[in-house]
Amino acid sequence: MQRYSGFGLVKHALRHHEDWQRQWRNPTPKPGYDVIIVGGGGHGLATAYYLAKEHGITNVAVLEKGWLGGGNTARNTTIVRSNYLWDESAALYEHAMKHWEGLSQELNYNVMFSQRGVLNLGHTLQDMRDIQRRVNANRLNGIDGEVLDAEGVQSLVPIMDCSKRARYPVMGASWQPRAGVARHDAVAWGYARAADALGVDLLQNTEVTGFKIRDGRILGVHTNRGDIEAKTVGCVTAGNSSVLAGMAGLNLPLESHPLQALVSEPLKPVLDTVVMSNHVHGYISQSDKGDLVIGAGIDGYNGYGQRGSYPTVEHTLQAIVEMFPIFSRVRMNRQWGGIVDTCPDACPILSKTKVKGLYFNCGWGTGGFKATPGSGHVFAASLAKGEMHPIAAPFSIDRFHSGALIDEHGAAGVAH
Amino acid sequence: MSNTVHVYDARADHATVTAESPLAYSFQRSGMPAPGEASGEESRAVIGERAFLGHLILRGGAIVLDEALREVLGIGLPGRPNSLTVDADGQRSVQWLSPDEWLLIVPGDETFGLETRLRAHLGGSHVAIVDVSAGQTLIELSGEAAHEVLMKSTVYDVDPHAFTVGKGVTTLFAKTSVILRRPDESRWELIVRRSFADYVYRWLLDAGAEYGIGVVREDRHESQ
Amino acid sequence: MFHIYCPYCEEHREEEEFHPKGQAHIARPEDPDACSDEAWGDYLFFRDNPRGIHHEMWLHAVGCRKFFNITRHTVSYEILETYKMGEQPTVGAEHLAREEKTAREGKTDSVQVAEGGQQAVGASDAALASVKGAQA
Amino acid sequence: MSQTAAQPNRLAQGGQVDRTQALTFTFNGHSYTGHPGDTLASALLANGVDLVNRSFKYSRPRGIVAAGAEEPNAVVQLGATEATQVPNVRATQQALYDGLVASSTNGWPDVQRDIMRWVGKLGSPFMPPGFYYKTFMAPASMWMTYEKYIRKTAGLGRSPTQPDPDIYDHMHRHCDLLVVGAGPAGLSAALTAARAGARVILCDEQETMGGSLLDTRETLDDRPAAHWLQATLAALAEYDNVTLLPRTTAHGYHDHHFVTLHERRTEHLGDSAPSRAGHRQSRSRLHRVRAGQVVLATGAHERPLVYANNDVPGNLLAGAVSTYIRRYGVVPGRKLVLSTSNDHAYRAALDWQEAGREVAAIVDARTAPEGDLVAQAKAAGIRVITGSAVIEAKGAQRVSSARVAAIDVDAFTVTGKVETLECDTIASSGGYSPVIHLASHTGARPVWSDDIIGFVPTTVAGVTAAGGAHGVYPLGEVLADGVEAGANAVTALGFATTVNDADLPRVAPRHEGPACALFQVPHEKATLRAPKQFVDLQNDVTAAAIEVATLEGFESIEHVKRYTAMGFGTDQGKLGNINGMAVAARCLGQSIPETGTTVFRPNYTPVTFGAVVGRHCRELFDPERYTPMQAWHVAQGAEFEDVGQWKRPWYYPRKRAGGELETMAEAVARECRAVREGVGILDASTLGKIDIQGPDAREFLGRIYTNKWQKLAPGRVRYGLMCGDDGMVMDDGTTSCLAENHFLMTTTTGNAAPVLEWLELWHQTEWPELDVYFTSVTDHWATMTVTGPEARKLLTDMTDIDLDREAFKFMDWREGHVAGVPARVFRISFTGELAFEINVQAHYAMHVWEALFERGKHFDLTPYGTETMHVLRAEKGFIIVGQDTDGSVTPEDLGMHWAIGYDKPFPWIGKRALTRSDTRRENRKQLVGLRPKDPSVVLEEGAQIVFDPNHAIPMPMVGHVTSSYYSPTLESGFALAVVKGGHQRMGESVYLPMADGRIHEADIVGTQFVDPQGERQHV
Repeated sequence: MQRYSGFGLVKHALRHHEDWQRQWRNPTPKPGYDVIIVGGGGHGLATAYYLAKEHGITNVAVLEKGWLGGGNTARNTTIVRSNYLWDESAALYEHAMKHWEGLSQELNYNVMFSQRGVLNLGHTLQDMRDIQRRVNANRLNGIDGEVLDAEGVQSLVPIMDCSKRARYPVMGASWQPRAGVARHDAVAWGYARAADALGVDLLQNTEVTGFKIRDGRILGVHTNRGDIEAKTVGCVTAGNSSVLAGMAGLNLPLESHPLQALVSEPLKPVLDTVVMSNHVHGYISQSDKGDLVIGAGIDGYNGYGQRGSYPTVEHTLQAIVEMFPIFSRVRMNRQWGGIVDTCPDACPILSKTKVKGLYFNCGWGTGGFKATPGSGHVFAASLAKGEMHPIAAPFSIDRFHSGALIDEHGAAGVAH
Repeated sequence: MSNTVHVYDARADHATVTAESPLAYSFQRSGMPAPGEASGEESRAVIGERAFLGHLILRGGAIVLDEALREVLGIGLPGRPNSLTVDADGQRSVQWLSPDEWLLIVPGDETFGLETRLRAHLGGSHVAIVDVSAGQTLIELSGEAAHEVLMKSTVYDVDPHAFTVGKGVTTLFAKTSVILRRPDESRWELIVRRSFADYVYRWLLDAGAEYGIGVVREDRHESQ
Repeated sequence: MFHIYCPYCEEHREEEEFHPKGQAHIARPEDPDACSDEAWGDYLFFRDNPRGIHHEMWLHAVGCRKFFNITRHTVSYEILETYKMGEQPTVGAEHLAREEKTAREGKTDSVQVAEGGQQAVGASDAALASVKGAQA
Repeated sequence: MSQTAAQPNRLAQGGQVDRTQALTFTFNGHSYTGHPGDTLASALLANGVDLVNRSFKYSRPRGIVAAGAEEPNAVVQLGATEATQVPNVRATQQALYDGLVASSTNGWPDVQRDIMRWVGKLGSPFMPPGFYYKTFMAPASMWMTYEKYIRKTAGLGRSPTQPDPDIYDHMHRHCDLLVVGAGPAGLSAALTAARAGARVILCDEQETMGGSLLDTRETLDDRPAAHWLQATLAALAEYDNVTLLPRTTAHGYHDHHFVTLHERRTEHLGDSAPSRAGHRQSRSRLHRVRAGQVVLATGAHERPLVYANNDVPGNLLAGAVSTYIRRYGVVPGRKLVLSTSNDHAYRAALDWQEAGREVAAIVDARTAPEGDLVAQAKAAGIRVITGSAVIEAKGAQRVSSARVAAIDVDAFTVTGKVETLECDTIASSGGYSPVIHLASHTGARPVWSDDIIGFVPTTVAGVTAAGGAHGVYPLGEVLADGVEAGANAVTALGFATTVNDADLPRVAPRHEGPACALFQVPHEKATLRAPKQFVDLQNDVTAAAIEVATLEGFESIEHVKRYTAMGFGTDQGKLGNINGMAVAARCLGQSIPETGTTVFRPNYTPVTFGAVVGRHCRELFDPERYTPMQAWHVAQGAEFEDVGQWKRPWYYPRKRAGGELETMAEAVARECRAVREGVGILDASTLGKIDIQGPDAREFLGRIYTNKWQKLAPGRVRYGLMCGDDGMVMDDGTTSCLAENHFLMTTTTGNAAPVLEWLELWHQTEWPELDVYFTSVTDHWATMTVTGPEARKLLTDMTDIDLDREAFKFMDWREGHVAGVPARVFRISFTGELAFEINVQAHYAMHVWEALFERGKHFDLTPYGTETMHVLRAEKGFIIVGQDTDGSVTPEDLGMHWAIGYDKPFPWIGKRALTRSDTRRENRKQLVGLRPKDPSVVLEEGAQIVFDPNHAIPMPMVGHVTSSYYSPTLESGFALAVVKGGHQRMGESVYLPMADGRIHEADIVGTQFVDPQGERQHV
């Protein structure tokens, strides 16, 4: 792998950038692999990378029907935080957070993980109780965070209206300083390049059309480029997981919903942290390029159309202008939608299935991006060992029958 | 009257008890610009509250309710969705709200008598009649720009050619719901929930500002 | 934003008046006590999530307050029919097949679509699952 | 014509500006003049301002390129005051007004002397695409510092720092046909539909309707096109079924023909919307249009050619040159070279020459151009160089010459000797891209057409493209296409139309020769070594960058776009995307359709947040719901708590002796004591109230509540607990039996609407056979709770109801009068004290409330708010759903087995879930009371509970505090909490480690702290 550095850039500049290497190969599919990962988004690519890196399993293919990182990885608002309420999810997201710190160096790819801090605002007494509960739990779980009052919020974000004038005045917030944002595309590309360098075959434009299953055991997949064999298959296809599960005769407790986001035109730096509000329902950060990146909520209906309904965007901008009246004259450049697979308890599924050797990693709902490294890491370990990693174990499909849900609606209720 | 239901005349004697309309606080707080006052020109939109009317919700089968209503009130139940029937002197109306729900509006002091007589006619039929008079109020809207004020406020098609006289719908109004109806060529009526009335009033003043919206005062002592 | 025909109001209304309420035709088990934990979990949490024809329940929340059903395509968002509570859909799997053909011809985005015939298990079940609501 | 001296590029005549009026404006601190009818861009060009901005990445000087929405460079900061700043305004779309103040968004200390240009110049070789992914990684700790500087150099304009002085609004519109674009196609479509009687909306983004007719050289009925245009607009204005919306951009196309239009109502008048007739008007208005059919007559955007240094000021689109000359009377230079791949662009040279300026040459990539315009140019004596192109522009801050050479388009090589032509302006045209954005907003993918060398929209039911929007360019065909589109659209809606060709104006036939497909122009040097050839001017994306991206394995066009940032600017790639795809296709050795297609998402052009928000801001952001006693609470100086949309009095601080207000703790302590020792009153009107009637009402209640309802007699009240079918508590409240078939249910304030919907859901979908009706009466009844040991005494003389404790027992209700008003009075208690809940029609609430206070003077009747209510109920162990529960708590977890009808015949909602393995699990978190060892401690709500405070992090947590207060009655802090296996742990100690390092210790106790036998409420 060609190593990236400032010095390398100078060398390439002198050669007119004529000899840059491919960041990943474009291989032809082999007849079989040790492990097949279905889905070339951030989670799938991370899984492949950790399989090769940590478990020495390099005979791995990632099958992607379109282009790498083209699903929700390319469509989210890039927030990274780990201040989840319940022990199980806190462990999972903090595991991811630890990988985020140092990820650029590990991958030799600058994923621009910017630890600028995330504020979750509280506007009611109950919001503040929930915030205290969550931050107290975070602290005892070893996750950074503090509870701020309105003044504390105001001093962090001077441009926000924290006055009593607001319809729902800001009463305080939870503040996680280690949280922040990252460059979404770079995460996919960085994992892709590193996985490729370790020998993983990244097969783009390769669409899984069915599974080869015999006697309850996975043997491989059918694709538009022919059959490919593997005794271990991990499906990491976000919004399309139900469709894929259906091909294996499985049913998942998922609904795929549109999740919308939008950006303003690029502005000079004006907002230095990430601000999220469940109550007035909007969240906002400013990208390095200067766009205000704004997330809306999910639409209530099922949809695979990568678009949602206009009122959702309207409500979001109402919330943003309520919090930031100075943005009224700023202009909205572009909006888009992703397809998020939501679970009834707002927590993901990392699970074995009734089909031996077939695993699913899905149900991340609105919060998958931030988990990318952790999800890939524990999923890779689970595929490698044939047993779910202890951090992944509570996220089994079984919980929907036993009733042992991990109800994170409080922590994940707003899309992010 | 069936004793299986608690039929209760909770209307007080307005001669001895001070009644406050749902918009009383709003008039005091946000003011009541008289028509023509704001812009110096004639108001192109005018609103006014018609307070203390009797509002009854009727639930049940259309056929039995229609029969009873014809007997008791002399007007039939509108059977078509989104339609409104008004009696000859314009004081009593009944509006379709859903396949088994109608809104009856009558002069306030007729409310209990009407409910009693309806129940008597309906006998043992499975119906519900609920007095919601104090839970909502009626705002009249008129003027040449009335439908423009509505276009700013509701997603429903209020083009006077599309929203013809005799139509009535439940729909969104800004961020609340209203019952919107057109009893005659010159007027629209908005029926709003009491707790949202202040919001609707402030919205109307704001949305109507460019038409020089004015508010007409109702005779507060007339209780009908 | 959808334009939805309310079968009770008998006219099209804006989506903002409605709330989606998930998959249609979910019947509560007659005898819950006789249900296994698995059956009860299925009833509570497991829903069809088809990429294609979906039967779903909506509420005309700001309107007649009636629940009713919609058959809708989850990619094109086209509403194929609306029908009252207690009625059965008339549009189902054959539309799915037709729409998928359209999708393969590039009219919708390229996210993968279940194709029949190639796999050991799968697409036909998925197609069936998407109209299972009709039997419930 | 005194202005012309000051405006060196303004022609003495021609165009549609009003030269009799001068408008003064300021750009980058310099004062200029222009005229009504100008855009900021045309006025800048008239004044000879070449340099309008610095580019984003390389800080290169940039000038105006286009005349419309596709402009990438002339993006300016607008606004004379801080509050009226608007970032990133396209000068080509901003009408000039007197006093306009604008400045470049980049460049320090100014756009001329910009310091960053040195960084750009020296650094650009080291800034290939994605360079930031490859560096700034060491040392890791420095990234946040690097990022700070990266952010500073990025961005365009700046946000205002003060709130917007303007207002915005919405109009909801409905029509049969929406026509987007009022050029020849849109006008004829609208006219056709209007004649058929359809409701038509015609919108156009420009200051003036007319589209290409505003600057065309062609005639209609042998007269200048303006005549037909004015007549047609006048005719349309006559129809009352037509709405004309100029200055209105259709920016978003949503499902089922819902289209959003942004009307700029006052942006041509000033920074801030002027008031009119004494009232404010909205600065802009967003029209939310539901259309039956849509005709997209959005025209086409010209594509520039991609050649070296094509970004130096003085490089313009050919069509823009014509527009500036013919529409604004401005020639943006002295000497022109035109580089083209098609006939149509020739008009720029003809217009230029007719304006009296010199045309150095027309350079045509085709070897044998042959259309009428070509002949005209030759006849006019203009030199036409065929088979060639401008391969490079020369000049620093303005074009000084063009390097022209013969090229082989297919081989992508320069084949001839380079000739340098002196000039100050290079106009280029690489053909036209239909404006298909709106057609693909709902997911339809455009398809490539070799015939028109561009993408055309695919068919979407109900949407018809007309004219240039689908590649029909000759004027006569465009007009006919519009008529057909309009007729087809309204016919589909059932209107009868008569299409009569005689209606169409006569257009002189014109022969146009075929265009050639040229995107990137070859250079003598290979792309990676040639001077920069810009594809996306706003994001500084070059052909070389695209080539590098493909070298690095970015092969999907989506990857190329993302890696290079092509098309991510505020122009969203209107000029560059097709050229970029062509460059990528060339590098990958494939065709454009093989390389991919391009989809668009809203918005077509950016839209002000304020306009999207409309009136839903400030005081109207969200409804405030008031009880009938709101005026009284405000007058008493109550502090309010937001509960859902309701404003509820939180507490009533009184003035202390010194005149200062009580603290919240003081006020709450006083209010608590009043209730426990005297009498207090609460406005409980916000509680949800549902009237339930029908012979099956009782059966229904039994199914929906966990407890039993069969034996509740008229006159009696019962507490009920409601679960979801997952067994988790979702609401609670009392329900009264008003008569055998008649009940009044109460719900929590926040759940009033959800509970009513819940009842309807089960009734409508599962149990339609039950005869029962539900009606919300929340707003009809005002509720006031009079509670405390003195409550009976206070009420005795005010009511005709027998208040005797035997005649009117706890959990009874009675009908009668209070203060002369018919009332239902309920003997229920949420405080644990003697309590009467009085319900009267809301009209009389203030009458009764004030009467109670009049009478209450003798008892020091104390109003109390929600905080005191919470303390008092917690002292009694009464839960608040949503505070003591969180969706994961069963009735059993709450210790409320007494409210569970395990043996009810119907399997009620929630029952089955209580026997799932996880709900049967021991060690579930269960509701208990906590008494801090130190009575002065009030535990933090949300504090986590542990058994072993010395355990290492992560420390196992066993529960948390749900409610915690100081009790003036107990003179101690106390709390409700959930603790694992808590019901079996009475008397055990738990620990609460806090953020400040303190560890509180508390005992697990029962949940009833005051009057555990419940005697006080029975007195």
